[in-house]
Amino acid sequence: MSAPMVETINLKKYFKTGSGMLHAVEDVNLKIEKGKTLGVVGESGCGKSTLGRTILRLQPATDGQVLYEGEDVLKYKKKDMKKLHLNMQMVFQDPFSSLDPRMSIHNLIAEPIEVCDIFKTKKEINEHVVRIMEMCGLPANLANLYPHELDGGFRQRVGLARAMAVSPKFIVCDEPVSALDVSIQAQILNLLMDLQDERQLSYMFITHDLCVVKHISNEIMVMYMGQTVEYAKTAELFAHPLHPYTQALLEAVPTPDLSRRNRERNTLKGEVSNPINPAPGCRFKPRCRFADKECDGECPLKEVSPGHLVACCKCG
Amino acid sequence: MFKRKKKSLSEYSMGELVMFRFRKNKLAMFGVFLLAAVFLAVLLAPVLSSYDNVVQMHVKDRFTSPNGSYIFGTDEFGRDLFARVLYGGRISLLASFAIIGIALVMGALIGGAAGYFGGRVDSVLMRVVDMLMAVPSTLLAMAIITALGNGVWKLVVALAVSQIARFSRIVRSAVLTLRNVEFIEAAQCYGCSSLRIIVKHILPNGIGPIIVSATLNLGQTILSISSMGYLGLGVASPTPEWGTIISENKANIQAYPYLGLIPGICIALTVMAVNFIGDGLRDAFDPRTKN
Amino acid sequence: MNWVKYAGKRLLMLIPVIICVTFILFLILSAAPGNLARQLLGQDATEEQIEAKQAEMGLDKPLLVRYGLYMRDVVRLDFGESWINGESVLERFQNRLPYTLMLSTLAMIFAVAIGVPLGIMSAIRQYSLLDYGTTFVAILLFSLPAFWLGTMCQILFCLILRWLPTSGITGWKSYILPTVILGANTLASMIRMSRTSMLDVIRQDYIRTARAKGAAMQVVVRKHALRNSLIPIVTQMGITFAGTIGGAVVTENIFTIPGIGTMLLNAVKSRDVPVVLGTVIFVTIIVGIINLAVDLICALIDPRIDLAS
Amino acid sequence: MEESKVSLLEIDALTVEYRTDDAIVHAVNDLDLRLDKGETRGLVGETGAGKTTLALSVLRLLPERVGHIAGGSIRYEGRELLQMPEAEMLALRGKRISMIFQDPMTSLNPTHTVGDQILEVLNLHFPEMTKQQKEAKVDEMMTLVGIPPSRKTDFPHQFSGGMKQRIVIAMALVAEPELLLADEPTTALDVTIQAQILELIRNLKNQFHTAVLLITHDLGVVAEFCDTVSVVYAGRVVEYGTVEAVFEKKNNHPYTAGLFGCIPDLKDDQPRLHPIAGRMSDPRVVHEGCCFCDRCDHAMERCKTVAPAMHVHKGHGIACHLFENREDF
Repeated sequence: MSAPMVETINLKKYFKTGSGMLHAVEDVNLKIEKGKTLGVVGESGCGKSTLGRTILRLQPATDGQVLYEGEDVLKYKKKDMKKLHLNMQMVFQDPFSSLDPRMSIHNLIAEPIEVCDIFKTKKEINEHVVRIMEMCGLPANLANLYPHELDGGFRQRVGLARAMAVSPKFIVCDEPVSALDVSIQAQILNLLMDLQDERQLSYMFITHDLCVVKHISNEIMVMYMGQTVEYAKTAELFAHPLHPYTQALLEAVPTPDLSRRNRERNTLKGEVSNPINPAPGCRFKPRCRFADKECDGECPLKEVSPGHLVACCKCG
Repeated sequence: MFKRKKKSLSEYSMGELVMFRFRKNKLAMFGVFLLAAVFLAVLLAPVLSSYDNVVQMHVKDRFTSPNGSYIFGTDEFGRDLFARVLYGGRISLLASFAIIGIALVMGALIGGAAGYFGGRVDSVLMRVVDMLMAVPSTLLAMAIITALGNGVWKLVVALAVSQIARFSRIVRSAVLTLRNVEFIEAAQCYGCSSLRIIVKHILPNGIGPIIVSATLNLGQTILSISSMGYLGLGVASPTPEWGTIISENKANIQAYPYLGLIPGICIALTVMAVNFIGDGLRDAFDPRTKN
Repeated sequence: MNWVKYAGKRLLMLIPVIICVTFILFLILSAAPGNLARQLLGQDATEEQIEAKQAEMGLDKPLLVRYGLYMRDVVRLDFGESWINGESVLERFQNRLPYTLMLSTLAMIFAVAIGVPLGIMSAIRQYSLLDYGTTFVAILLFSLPAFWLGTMCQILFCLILRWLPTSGITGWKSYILPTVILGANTLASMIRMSRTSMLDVIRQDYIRTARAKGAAMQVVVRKHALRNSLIPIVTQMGITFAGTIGGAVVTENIFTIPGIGTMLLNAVKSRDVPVVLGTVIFVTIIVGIINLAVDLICALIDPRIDLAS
Repeated sequence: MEESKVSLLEIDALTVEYRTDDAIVHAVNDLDLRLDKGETRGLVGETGAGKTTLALSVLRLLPERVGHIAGGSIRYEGRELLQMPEAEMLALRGKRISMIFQDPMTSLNPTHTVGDQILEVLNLHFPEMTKQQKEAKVDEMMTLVGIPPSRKTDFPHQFSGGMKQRIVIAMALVAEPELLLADEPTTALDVTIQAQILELIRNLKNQFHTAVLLITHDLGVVAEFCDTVSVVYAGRVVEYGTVEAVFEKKNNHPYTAGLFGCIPDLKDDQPRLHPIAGRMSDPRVVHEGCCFCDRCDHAMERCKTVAPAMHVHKGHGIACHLFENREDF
């Protein structure tokens, strides 16, 4: 196996709040190979978006490392940051608020190229914008329109085109399809996969939707209250979900599938709370039906079968 | 679907859309028309009447009611009210714009820095702003006048300073609402500098509410200026100003109502025009407030 | 008692505000151009007289020392004497405060009692004749200068019609016109605020929920919308009250009411620094207390506000 | 389905428009819908399909001045709702027909305690009950939705999103209505909470024999929760039937089939999804033919000019020319 494209080592992100330290991301270790997709799944507030933003240095990390092709990007000085911007980009969730409403589609896509000084002349920039738009399935006649004139699907294509404009090798996709209707969602997912095949892109795909993540990912990381609870190859995870939380998630997903219609449901009780000054031990314990005294101790992520990691002292 | 055959409503840029909605607002357009008329009259004051008429006393023509030669009549010294109102308007309007301009620039610097940089910068600056806000602005202005003494430009400074805190707040909240919007994060993602983000993204998007409150405050500032003039602070006689014109004629209004009505209506119409424009801009920038 | 603790904390926080405000004002007032003593004594005063006057006023000492001395006196509730007539600032203030407070409170009650119902009604009957009429009145009142309105009304009602006393305070009738004039601008802002607030609230989801429960629109407005729409209105009331005290300067001047406004105006004109300084401190404290009261009322209306944090 | 029987809710040829300054938006066009007592029907469609408008029309709570019912009829137990005096409508809303809105965060009044908000329904519709009886009923209802009655003096902001939706459900069902309109009740919630809420609605509707019209964009929710389903596109029902018939995925309207193709499957691997081409049709344009024809792979010349009729076979209706004269679905 070659060296991973992106890797994090014990990445931590804490926020100070009125009532204590919020452990939004706790000791996350992940590896993403070239041309592969890591799906990050979890419910709202589990720290998945914060993780993506911390990797891209949109928020300062509390501790840990983010390696891009072996280099720690968190140690980059201001002058090195361009390397990060050229290689690592992001696609945002909300196709409405992620595009500056006062810029035309052309300018939105051209701005990263200008800022990063990729081309010298206006002509080159314009040609590049046209290329990128075509690549992302945007008709050329949209170039002079403004975001509010487009529907969600086209806007999300513009968001993707803006990220693609600097030809990055790694893209963090933060719930890029959850604000879209299903028919549009499928178009965007296909586009993402086509681009990946063409250009050997690596994705970190953040979502709460298990169907989507299964479709697009090679590996999946399940997060709960800032921690990784399970990490495995996609097929393996769906075939043998080990962590009780992963199992509950899989059981809860409604699917348009008659065979699951009359299954026995073990609905998860309780709700997620904020990981503010969390006690050591399993954070899922209060909602877990298997929990007992043993779960108060440390529950590190351990490898139960090759490439399948679980943080639960009840399994493996 | 996307061909530009003829411009339908959905094919305007945000700026054009704002102008479109503004132009559709009849009251706002009336305000623009009115204010333009006032401006034109005031600008053309030297053409319409000469400055000599402002101070020249035609003792014979004391208390002449409005007629052909004296459009607005004359006061107790036989001075031409029309000339005084025109030249007075120059001072009132110029001073008001200067006040709003100063307060806006200072407020934008303070509020912008506080909102964009956040953290310690924000808390220190906002502490100061809170201090200033604790004193009613009229009182603050009067205290500053006590120190500086009388004079138009001293009055401008006093009233501008008393408004800085308010504008800082407005700018800060405009910046704060944009600070965490995803397109700002996207700009950081491809390495936009702070300056470029402020100039290219935050300013064009945040300017709407700031312009609106500046306009609405302009109306109140015109009132403040003339109130101060009326109270004898700021502009000294014989220099005319809308407020001083009313106060110097106060004793004669009962007998000669036009001396009070004309300058009063001038102030009211100007302020109303500005308020119409402000309301129109508010609805145009944020159509949700209307319906 | 959460709110007692909160009120105490807020009042304590007024102290640093007062200290800073006085310091800034002290700086500004000391930076005043021209020799104040000469100005006070007139052109033909001798150098000795001026020096003696300066020593009397304490102007010969360095700024910080003067500030320290002043604050020491303030703590002892001694706000100094007027430079013009030597009267105690505190005493004068105490004599004049009731008039201004009475006037401001009446104006506020006038504005709220008329403006809030009107604004709310016009929001509920949006696009009705009432709505257009009310909005027009609000715009008109917002655009009319108070000093002009006051002067004209005084001439009409007091001099021509002789319904009301012209000036001074000679009984309850003396308050009618000043109240209306001082309250006019506040009335306009109350109408606008109530209307906007109510329009905003009746568009909320929970209003639709309440209607889906089977409550008639009037009931929904009374039980659900009113209370929620009051929150921004009360906040606005606090802001305008401070403005009303400022506006009292004009109104008191027109109707020659012996309140703080006329006192301050005279002090500003004669550059009577101790009086100006004292008045600003007093009014800042009063406004601080009003804002505190407003916040407490808001907490009472809105359960989401937690005074403890 | 016996056509002669009077259903609980019958909507015929309903047409609703939003008239704004700029344009007329045709939100619901010629829509038909039936709902029987105790039935759970899923109303499925994408953004702008007119689902919420339909529910608001039933309660006659369309936004004033803007929303207009341009035609059709809505009958509840055989009585026409569109002509009913407002006073009678008031007695119906909240007692016989109640509604759950999408966003639990904003659908509760922030300045009233949750207990009072549930109690209000009883105060409005059951004046004969004593105060104690009402209080007891509120406690019972809160227990049923899984919130300790001791929290009834708390305010909405003290609850999480899932808990708020439980309170909204308690409010909607405390009068034991015959019909519940649930407008995307779980869209704003996380997956595990969504499962809790759906289970709760399922249990309560069985307990109170309430018919449910579940409005959703999620075909998965329909498959797991509903008995019957109506698929709406551009304000029209394009397909209806039992969940079994529709989700068998053998005979479907091209739009429904397209929706199925867009959803990644949890069980099978598919390399690519099959999205529906194009975009949602513009609701400001009135269609002469089939509203789906410009996105449809099977569109024929006729589709552009002739609106397809609903072809029904064994209670499974499909509005598409492809199914004309077919007896085998």
